[in-house]
Amino acid sequence: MKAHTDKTYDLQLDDLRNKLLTLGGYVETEIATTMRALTERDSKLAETVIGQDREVNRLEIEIDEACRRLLVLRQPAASDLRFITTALKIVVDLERIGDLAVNIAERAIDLNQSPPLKPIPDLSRLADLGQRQVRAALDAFVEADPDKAEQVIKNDDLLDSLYHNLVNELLALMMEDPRNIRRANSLLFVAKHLERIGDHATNVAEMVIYMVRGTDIRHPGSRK
Amino acid sequence: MKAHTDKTYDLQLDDLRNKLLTLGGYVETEIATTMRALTERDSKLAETVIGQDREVNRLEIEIDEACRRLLVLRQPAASDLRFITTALKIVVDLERIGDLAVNIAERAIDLNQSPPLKPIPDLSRLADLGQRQVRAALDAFVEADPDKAEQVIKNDDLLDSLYHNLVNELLALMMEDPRNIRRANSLLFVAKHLERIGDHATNVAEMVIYMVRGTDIRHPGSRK
Amino acid sequence: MNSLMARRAVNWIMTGLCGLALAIALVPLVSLLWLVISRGLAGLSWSFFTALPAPVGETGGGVGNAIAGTLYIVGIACLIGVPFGVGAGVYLAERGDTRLGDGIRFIAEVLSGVPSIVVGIVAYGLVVIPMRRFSALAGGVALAVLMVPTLARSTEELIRLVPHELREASLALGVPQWRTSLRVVLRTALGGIMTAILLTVARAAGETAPLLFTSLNNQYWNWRADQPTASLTVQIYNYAVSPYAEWHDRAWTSALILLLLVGSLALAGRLLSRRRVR
Amino acid sequence: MRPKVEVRSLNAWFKANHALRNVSLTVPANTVLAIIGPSGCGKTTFVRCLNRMHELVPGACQSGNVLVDGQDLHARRVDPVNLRRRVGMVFQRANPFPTMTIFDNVVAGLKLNGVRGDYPALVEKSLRQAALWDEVKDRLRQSAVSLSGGQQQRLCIARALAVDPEVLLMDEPASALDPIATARIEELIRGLRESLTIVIVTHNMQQAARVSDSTAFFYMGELIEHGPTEQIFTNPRESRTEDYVTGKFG
Amino acid sequence: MRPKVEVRSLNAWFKANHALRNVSLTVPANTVLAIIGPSGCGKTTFVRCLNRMHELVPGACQSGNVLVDGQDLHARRVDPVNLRRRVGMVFQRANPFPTMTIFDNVVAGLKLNGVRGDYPALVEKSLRQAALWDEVKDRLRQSAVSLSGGQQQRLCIARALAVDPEVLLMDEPASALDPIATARIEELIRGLRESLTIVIVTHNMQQAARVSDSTAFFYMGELIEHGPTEQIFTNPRESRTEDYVTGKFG
Amino acid sequence: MQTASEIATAAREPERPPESAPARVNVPDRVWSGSLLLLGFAVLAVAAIIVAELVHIGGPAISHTGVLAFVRNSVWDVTRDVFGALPFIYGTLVTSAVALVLALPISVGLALFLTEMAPPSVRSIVSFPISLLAGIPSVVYGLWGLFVLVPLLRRPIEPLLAKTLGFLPLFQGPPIGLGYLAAGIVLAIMILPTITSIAIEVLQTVPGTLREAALALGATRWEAIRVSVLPYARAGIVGATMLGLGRALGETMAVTMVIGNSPSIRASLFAPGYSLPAVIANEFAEASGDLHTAALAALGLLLFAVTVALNVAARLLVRISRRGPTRVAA
Ligand SMILES: Nc1ncnc2c1ncn2[C@@H]1O[C@H](COP(=O)(O)OP(=O)(O)OP(=O)(O)O)[C@@H](O)[C@H]1O
Ligand SMILES: Nc1ncnc2c1ncn2[C@@H]1O[C@H](COP(=O)(O)OP(=O)(O)OP(=O)(O)O)[C@@H](O)[C@H]1O
Ligand SMILES: [Mg+2]
Ligand SMILES: [Mg+2]
Ligand SMILES: O=P([O-])([O-])[O-]
Repeated sequence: MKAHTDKTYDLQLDDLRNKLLTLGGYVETEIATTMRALTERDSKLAETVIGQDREVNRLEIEIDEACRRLLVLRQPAASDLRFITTALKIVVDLERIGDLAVNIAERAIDLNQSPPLKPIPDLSRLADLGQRQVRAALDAFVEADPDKAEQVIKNDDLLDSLYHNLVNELLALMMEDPRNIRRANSLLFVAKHLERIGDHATNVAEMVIYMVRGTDIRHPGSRK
Repeated sequence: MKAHTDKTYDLQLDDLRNKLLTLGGYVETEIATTMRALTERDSKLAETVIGQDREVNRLEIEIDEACRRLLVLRQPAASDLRFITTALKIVVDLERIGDLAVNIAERAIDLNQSPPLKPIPDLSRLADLGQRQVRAALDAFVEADPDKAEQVIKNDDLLDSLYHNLVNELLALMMEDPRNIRRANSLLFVAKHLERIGDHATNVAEMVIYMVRGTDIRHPGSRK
Repeated sequence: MNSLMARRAVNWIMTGLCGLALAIALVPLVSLLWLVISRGLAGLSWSFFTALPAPVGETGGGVGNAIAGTLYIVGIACLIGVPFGVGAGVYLAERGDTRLGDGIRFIAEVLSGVPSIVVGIVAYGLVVIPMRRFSALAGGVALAVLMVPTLARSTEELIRLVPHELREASLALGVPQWRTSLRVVLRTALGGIMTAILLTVARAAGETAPLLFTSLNNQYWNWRADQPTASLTVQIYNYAVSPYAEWHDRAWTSALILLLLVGSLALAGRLLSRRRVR
Repeated sequence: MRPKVEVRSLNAWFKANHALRNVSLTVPANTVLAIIGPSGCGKTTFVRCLNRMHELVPGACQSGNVLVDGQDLHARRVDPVNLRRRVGMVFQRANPFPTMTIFDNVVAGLKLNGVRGDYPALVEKSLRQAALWDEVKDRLRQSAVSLSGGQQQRLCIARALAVDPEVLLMDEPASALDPIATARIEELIRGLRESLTIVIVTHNMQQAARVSDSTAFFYMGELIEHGPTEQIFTNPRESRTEDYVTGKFG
Repeated sequence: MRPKVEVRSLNAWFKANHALRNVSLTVPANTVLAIIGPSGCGKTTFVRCLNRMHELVPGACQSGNVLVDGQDLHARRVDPVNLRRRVGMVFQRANPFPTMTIFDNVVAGLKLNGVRGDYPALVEKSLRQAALWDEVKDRLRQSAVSLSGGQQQRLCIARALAVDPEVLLMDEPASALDPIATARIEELIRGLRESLTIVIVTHNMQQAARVSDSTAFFYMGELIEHGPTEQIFTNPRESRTEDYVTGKFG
Repeated sequence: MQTASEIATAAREPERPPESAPARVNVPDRVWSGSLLLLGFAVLAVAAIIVAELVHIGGPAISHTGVLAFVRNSVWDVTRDVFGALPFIYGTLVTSAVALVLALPISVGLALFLTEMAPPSVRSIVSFPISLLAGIPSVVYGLWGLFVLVPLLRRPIEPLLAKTLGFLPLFQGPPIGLGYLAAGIVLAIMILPTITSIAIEVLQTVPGTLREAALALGATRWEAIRVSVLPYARAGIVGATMLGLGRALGETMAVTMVIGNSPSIRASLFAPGYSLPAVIANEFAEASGDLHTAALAALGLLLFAVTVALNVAARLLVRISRRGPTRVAA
C-alpha cells in the first residue's frame, strides 16, 4: 500500500489497525477459552474470560477514540474514510462477540453447579465454526480481502443450520426429562449466543466488503 | 442551538437527525406491532413487521452514507463530530432492535400455529418496558438530554429483573408440562429478545451521554 | 447605439491612436540620433579625443580637455554626492517612518525637482564667491547637490524593495539591527543601488546649466580643482551657439562623444540591474 | 440532457509548455463542477480556456473545442467580448474596481455593455444573490474598497452576476479569505447553482467536496478522473485520485 | 515540571489599538502549542511578543510578563538580540536571504554574528533536522531562491535551527504552500518537538489539530480557551471555542 | 486549565497602553541609528543651503526693486538696473504650457500602448529607445532644436500654421523659427519620456486582475482601460504630468538655444521670447555687476519657489486623490 505524505498519519492508521487486531485476538481467545471452560467444566477458566472482557471493553473505547481523533485530525477521504468508519462499526461487533463469550462463560459457571448433562458434540462443532468465522472475518479485514469476506458470509448458512439442529436436539432432551430443562435451556442460550457470534462475524465481513469495494452489501433486499 | 455559518451544513445535520428519528419511530412501532401480533395471535400483523423492517434496513444504509458524507464534506469537530460518530453507532442498535422485533414476529407466527399457552402478563409488561426504554432513549437523543439518558440506563435494571422472573416462570411452565416446552421455549426467546432490546436502548442512552457531555461512560469498570 | 460593432470600432480607433503616439514619439528620436551619428561621425578622429580645441579657422583640434574635465568634475561630484545621497537613502528607508523622516523624504522629493540652473547659482554662491574664481570644485559641488536628492530617493526605494520579511528573518536570528541593515538589507539592495548610482552619474555628466558659471570653461588641460575646467556639455553649447559652421560640426561630434559617454554609463547600469534580476 | 459546457480534447500551451493535455469533460446545466489538483496542474489554465481568457496571455495557444450550449467558443462568429458576458469569472483575489462605489461596481458590466435598465433593482437583485445585500444596502454609495476581503469577494460575485451570465467560473475564490468568509462564499455557490452552471477551481479538497456536484482531478495537465463528487472523495476509480484525496502524494 | 514558556497577563497595543488582552498561558518543554482564531484576533501579535519582535513595530507597546525558562524577557539584563537567538522564528512567507547560497543561508545566523564553528557539519545537521538535506545536499552552493516554495520554507526552518534555539515560533508557516509541501512541514514540526518547544500560529484548524499538543483559541485579542488539542477539538469547554471549531462563527 | 473568566478575575485588565520607555537598544545599534540620522540631515542641509544662498545672493536685487515690481515689471534693462521678470515668467509659462499640451496626450497614449496594447515583443523593442530619449542630455536636444527644428519651423511649419490657424493670435506673425513654439516643442520632446516612464510605472502597478475583471465582464480592451486602468492610475498620471511640468519650467539649455532670447511679451507663439532659466544661463557668468548677479539669482529664487510650489502641490494632489478609492486595500 502506498504511504501517506504525512508519515504520522500512516502510523496512526497502523495503530488503529493493530488495536482492532488485538481486539479481534482477544475475542477469539475468549470464545476458545469459554468453550473449554464449558466442556471441561472449569469455572476458574470461565472467570478468566470475564476478566479478559475488561480488556476488550477498554480497547473498544480506545478504538472509538482513535477513530474520532483520526476523523478530526486527518479529514480522511476515500479508502481511509471507509477504513475508519468501518472500524467504528466493526468494533461494536467485536465487543459484542466478547460479551457473548462472557455470557456463555456465565452459563458455564451456572452449569458447573449441576451434574453434567450428556455430551452434545454439535455444540462444540458450533463453537468451532463460530470461532473460525470470527477469525476468517478478521483475516479478511487485515488482508482487505473481499473474497475471504464473502466466504464468511456464505458459511453463515452452515452455522445457522447447525444451530437449528442443535435447538431441536436440546428441545428433545428437555422433553425426554424435565430435570434436563434448566440445563438444556442454558445450553440453548449458549447455542443462541454462538449463532449470534456467527452473525456478528458476518457483519464484520460485510463491512470489510464495503471497506474494500466501497459498496454496501448489507440488506440486499431492502435497497432503494 | 447556534446555527452554523454554513446553512447547508445545518440542513445536512438536521436531515441526519430526522432520519435517525424516523428510524427510531419505525423501530418503536415494530415493537408495538409485533407484541400485538403475539398477544392477539395475528400472523398477518406479524408479517407487516417483517415488511417494515426493510424500511429500517434501507434507512440504516442511508444514515451510514449520510454520516460518511458529512465526515468527508464537513470535517466536523467537537459536538458535531460526536453527534455524527454517535449516529453511526446508534443506527446499529436501532437496526438491531428492528431485527429483534422481526425475530419476535417470526416466533409469533410460529406460536400461532399451535394452540395458545396460558397468558403470561409479565411478557406484555416486559414488552411495554422495552418499548418505553427505546422511546426514552430516542427522546434523550433528540433533546440531547443526558439526564433522561441516565434514567434509561437506570431503568434497565428493572427490565433485567423482570426478564429473570419471566425466565423462571417459563421454565416452571416447561417443567409443569413437557408439551409446553416448545412454545414456552419460543416465549423464552421472545423474552430474551425483549431484554436485548432494552440493552440496545441502554447503548443508545450511553452514546447520548457521550454525545452531549463528551465523556464515554461505557464499561465504567474497564477504563484504564 | 452602443452595439458591439461600434464598441469594437472604438476599441480599434483608440488602439490606433495610441500606436500613433508611439510613432510620433519616435520621429524626433530617430532624427536626433541620425543627425548626431551622421554629422558627428564625420568629424570624428583620434585627435578629437586627445587634442585641445582649435581656434576658429584652424582645422583639427579636439575636445580632449573637455572630456577629461567632464570626468574630473563628475568624479568630484561622486566623491561628495554618493556618500551623502546613499546615506540619506539608507536613513529614509531604515529610520524614515517618523515625522522627521516624512519631512526629509518630502524635501528630498521637492529637491529632485529643483531646476539644475538654480543649483548652479547655489554652487556659485557656495564655492565661486568665496574662492573668487570658477573651478572644477564648484562644478562638482553643483552636480553633487543635484545628485543627493535623486540618489537618496532611489536608494530608499531600492532598499524598501527588500522584503520586510528579510529584515525580520535576520532580526529573528538574533542579529543586531546595524548588522541586519548592512549585511542583509543593504547587501540585498546593493546591485540596485549600484545601478542607481550609475544612472545618476550619467545624468550628471549630461548637465550643462549648473556648469555654465561654476566650472565655466577652459581652453587647456586642467587638473586642478580650483581652476576653471572645460566640460563636454558646455563645450557643445559654446560650439552650437557660435556663428561658425565648422564649430557647429564640432558641436555635433562632441555631442556624439557625450552621448557615447552617457549611453555607456546608462548601459552599464542596465546590464548590472539585468544581471541582478536573473 | 444537453450539457451546458462541453470540452473536447482541449490542449493548451504556454509557448512550449504543454499545460493542458487532451482534456474532455462535460458540465450539465445547474451543477457545480470542482477542479482539484496539485499546484501547477493546469486548473487555472483550464477555466481560463472556458471564457477565452487564456488567449490573452502572450504566447498562449490551444487546440480542441469548448462548447457552451453546443456552440463552439472558437467558431468564427463568436466574439470573445460577448462570450465573456455569458461566461462570467471570479478571481482568486477580490478585485473590485477601486475607483467605483459599491453600486457602480455591480452595474459596471452593464454600463460597459451599454445595457440600460432599472439599475437600482438590478443592483439589489445581484447583491441579494451574492448574499451581500443586507450588509451593504445602507452604503451603496461608499467606495468598494471600504468592504472587508470576504465582502469584496462577494461584491465581485455580484458584479459577475449582474450581467446575467449562464456559466460562472471561479478560480480559487476563497483562498484569500478566512474560514468564516469562506463558509459564506461556499453557501453562496450552492445557492447560485439554482440559476447558473458553475466551475470552481480550488486547492482545498474539502471545499471541493462541500460545494460541488461533480469533481475533476487534474494532474500534470491531464484530467485523471471526473465523476460525482461523493464518489471522488469516498470511492474514486483511479488510484492517482485516491492517492491525492487521501494525501498520499509526493 | 517548570514550563518552558510562561506568559502572565500579557497585553499588547498598536498605538491605541489593544491587540492582546490579558493573555496568560504556559507551554511545557518539548510540546507544540497551536494558536488558532479568526483573522485579526492577535495570533501574530502574540507570538511576536514571545521573542520581542513586537517592540520593533513603531508605536507598539506591551505590559505583562513573558518568561522563558523562568526568566523574564523584559528584565534589564536581557538583550533582545541575544534572546532572539534562543527563541527562533519562522514566518508565513519563506524568506531566505536571496543573495546567499543555500549553505550560507543556513549558517547566516552564525556568520552574521561572527560565530565560528564547523559550518559544514552544522549545515548538514540543520538541514537534516529540517528534512531538506537529501533534496539539496548536492547543490548547497546554489542560490537559495532556486528552491521551490516548500523547500524554501524548510530552508528557513533549517536556518532558524542552526542557531540552536530552545523555542521556535512559527507564524502560519504553511499557509503559502500547497497540500503536499504542507504535509511535509507538519511532519517536520512533529519531529522537531523532540528537541524544541514550538509555538505555531495557523488559521487552519485541522492543521492545529494535527500538529499540536495543546491549542489556544484567541478571539478579539483575548485568550478564550487553552487546553489539550484533542479536547479543544472534540470537547471544548467554552462555547465560543465550540462555535469556532464547529464553524458556527459570525 | 484556564478559561477567560478566570484570567479576567486573576488580573485587572489595563485599559490604556502603559507609558512605555522606548525599548532598550544596544550600543552599536545606537551608534548606527545616530549616524543614519546625521546622513538624513544632509538632505535638510542641502535644502537649507539652497534657500540661504539664493536669498543671500538674490536678496539685494529684490530689496532694490521690491517683490511685486520685480515680478510684475516687464522691462529688463541691466544698464539702468531695471529688473522686471515678467517677460521671463511669461516665456517660461508659455513654453511649458505648449510642451504639456503636446506631450501629455502622446505620453499617455504611448504609455497605454506599451503597457496595455502592444505585444510584448514590440514592448521590449520600443522601451529601450524611450529610455534613450530620457537619457539624452538637454544640450543635445538644444543642438537638435537649433539645427533641425528651427529651420523646419521657419519653413514650412509656421507658414502652414499661420495659413490654417492664423485667425488665432497664437499663430500670427512672421515665421522666425526661434521662439516660443520651438522651445515648447523641444520641451515637449524632453518631458515626453519623463511623463511616459512614470505613467508606465503607474500603469504597471494597476493590478492585472483589475484588467481581467473588466475583460471577464465582457469589456473590450479599450473599455477595460477606460473603466479599470485609467481611473486607478489617474492620480499617478496627474503626478507624472506635474513632474513633467516641473522639468519643463526649469529646463535651461534646450530652451536657451531655441527660444530666441528676447525679453519681450508677445501673444504669438512664433515670436522670440525668453525664459527664466535661459536668462540666468546667458547672463550669470558675465553679469555686469553685483546687482545684476543679484537680480539673476532672484530669478533663480523665483524659479525655485515656483518649482517647489509645484512639487508640493503635486504631492498634495496625489495625496488627496489617494484618499479616495484609488488603492485596493492591501
Ligand atoms: N502566464 C504563464 N506563462 C507561462 N506558463 C504559465 C503561465 N501560467 C501558468 N503557466 C504554466 O502552466 C502550467 C499550469 O498552470 P496553472 O496556472 O494552470 O496551474 P494551476 O493548477 O492553476 O496551479 P495553482 O494551483 O498553483 O494555481 C504550470 O506549469 C505553469 O507553470
Ligand atoms: N503593524 C500593525 N500596526 C497597527 N495595528 C496592527 C499591526 N499589526 C496588527 N495590527 C492589529 O492588531 C490586531 C491583531 O493583529 P494580528 O496580526 O496579531 O492578528 P492575527 O490573528 O495574526 O490575524 P491574521 O490571521 O489575519 O494574521 C488587529 O486588529 C490588527 O489590525
Ligand atoms: Mg491557479
Ligand atoms: Mg497573523
Ligand atoms: O447484540 P445482539 O442483540 O446483536 O446480539
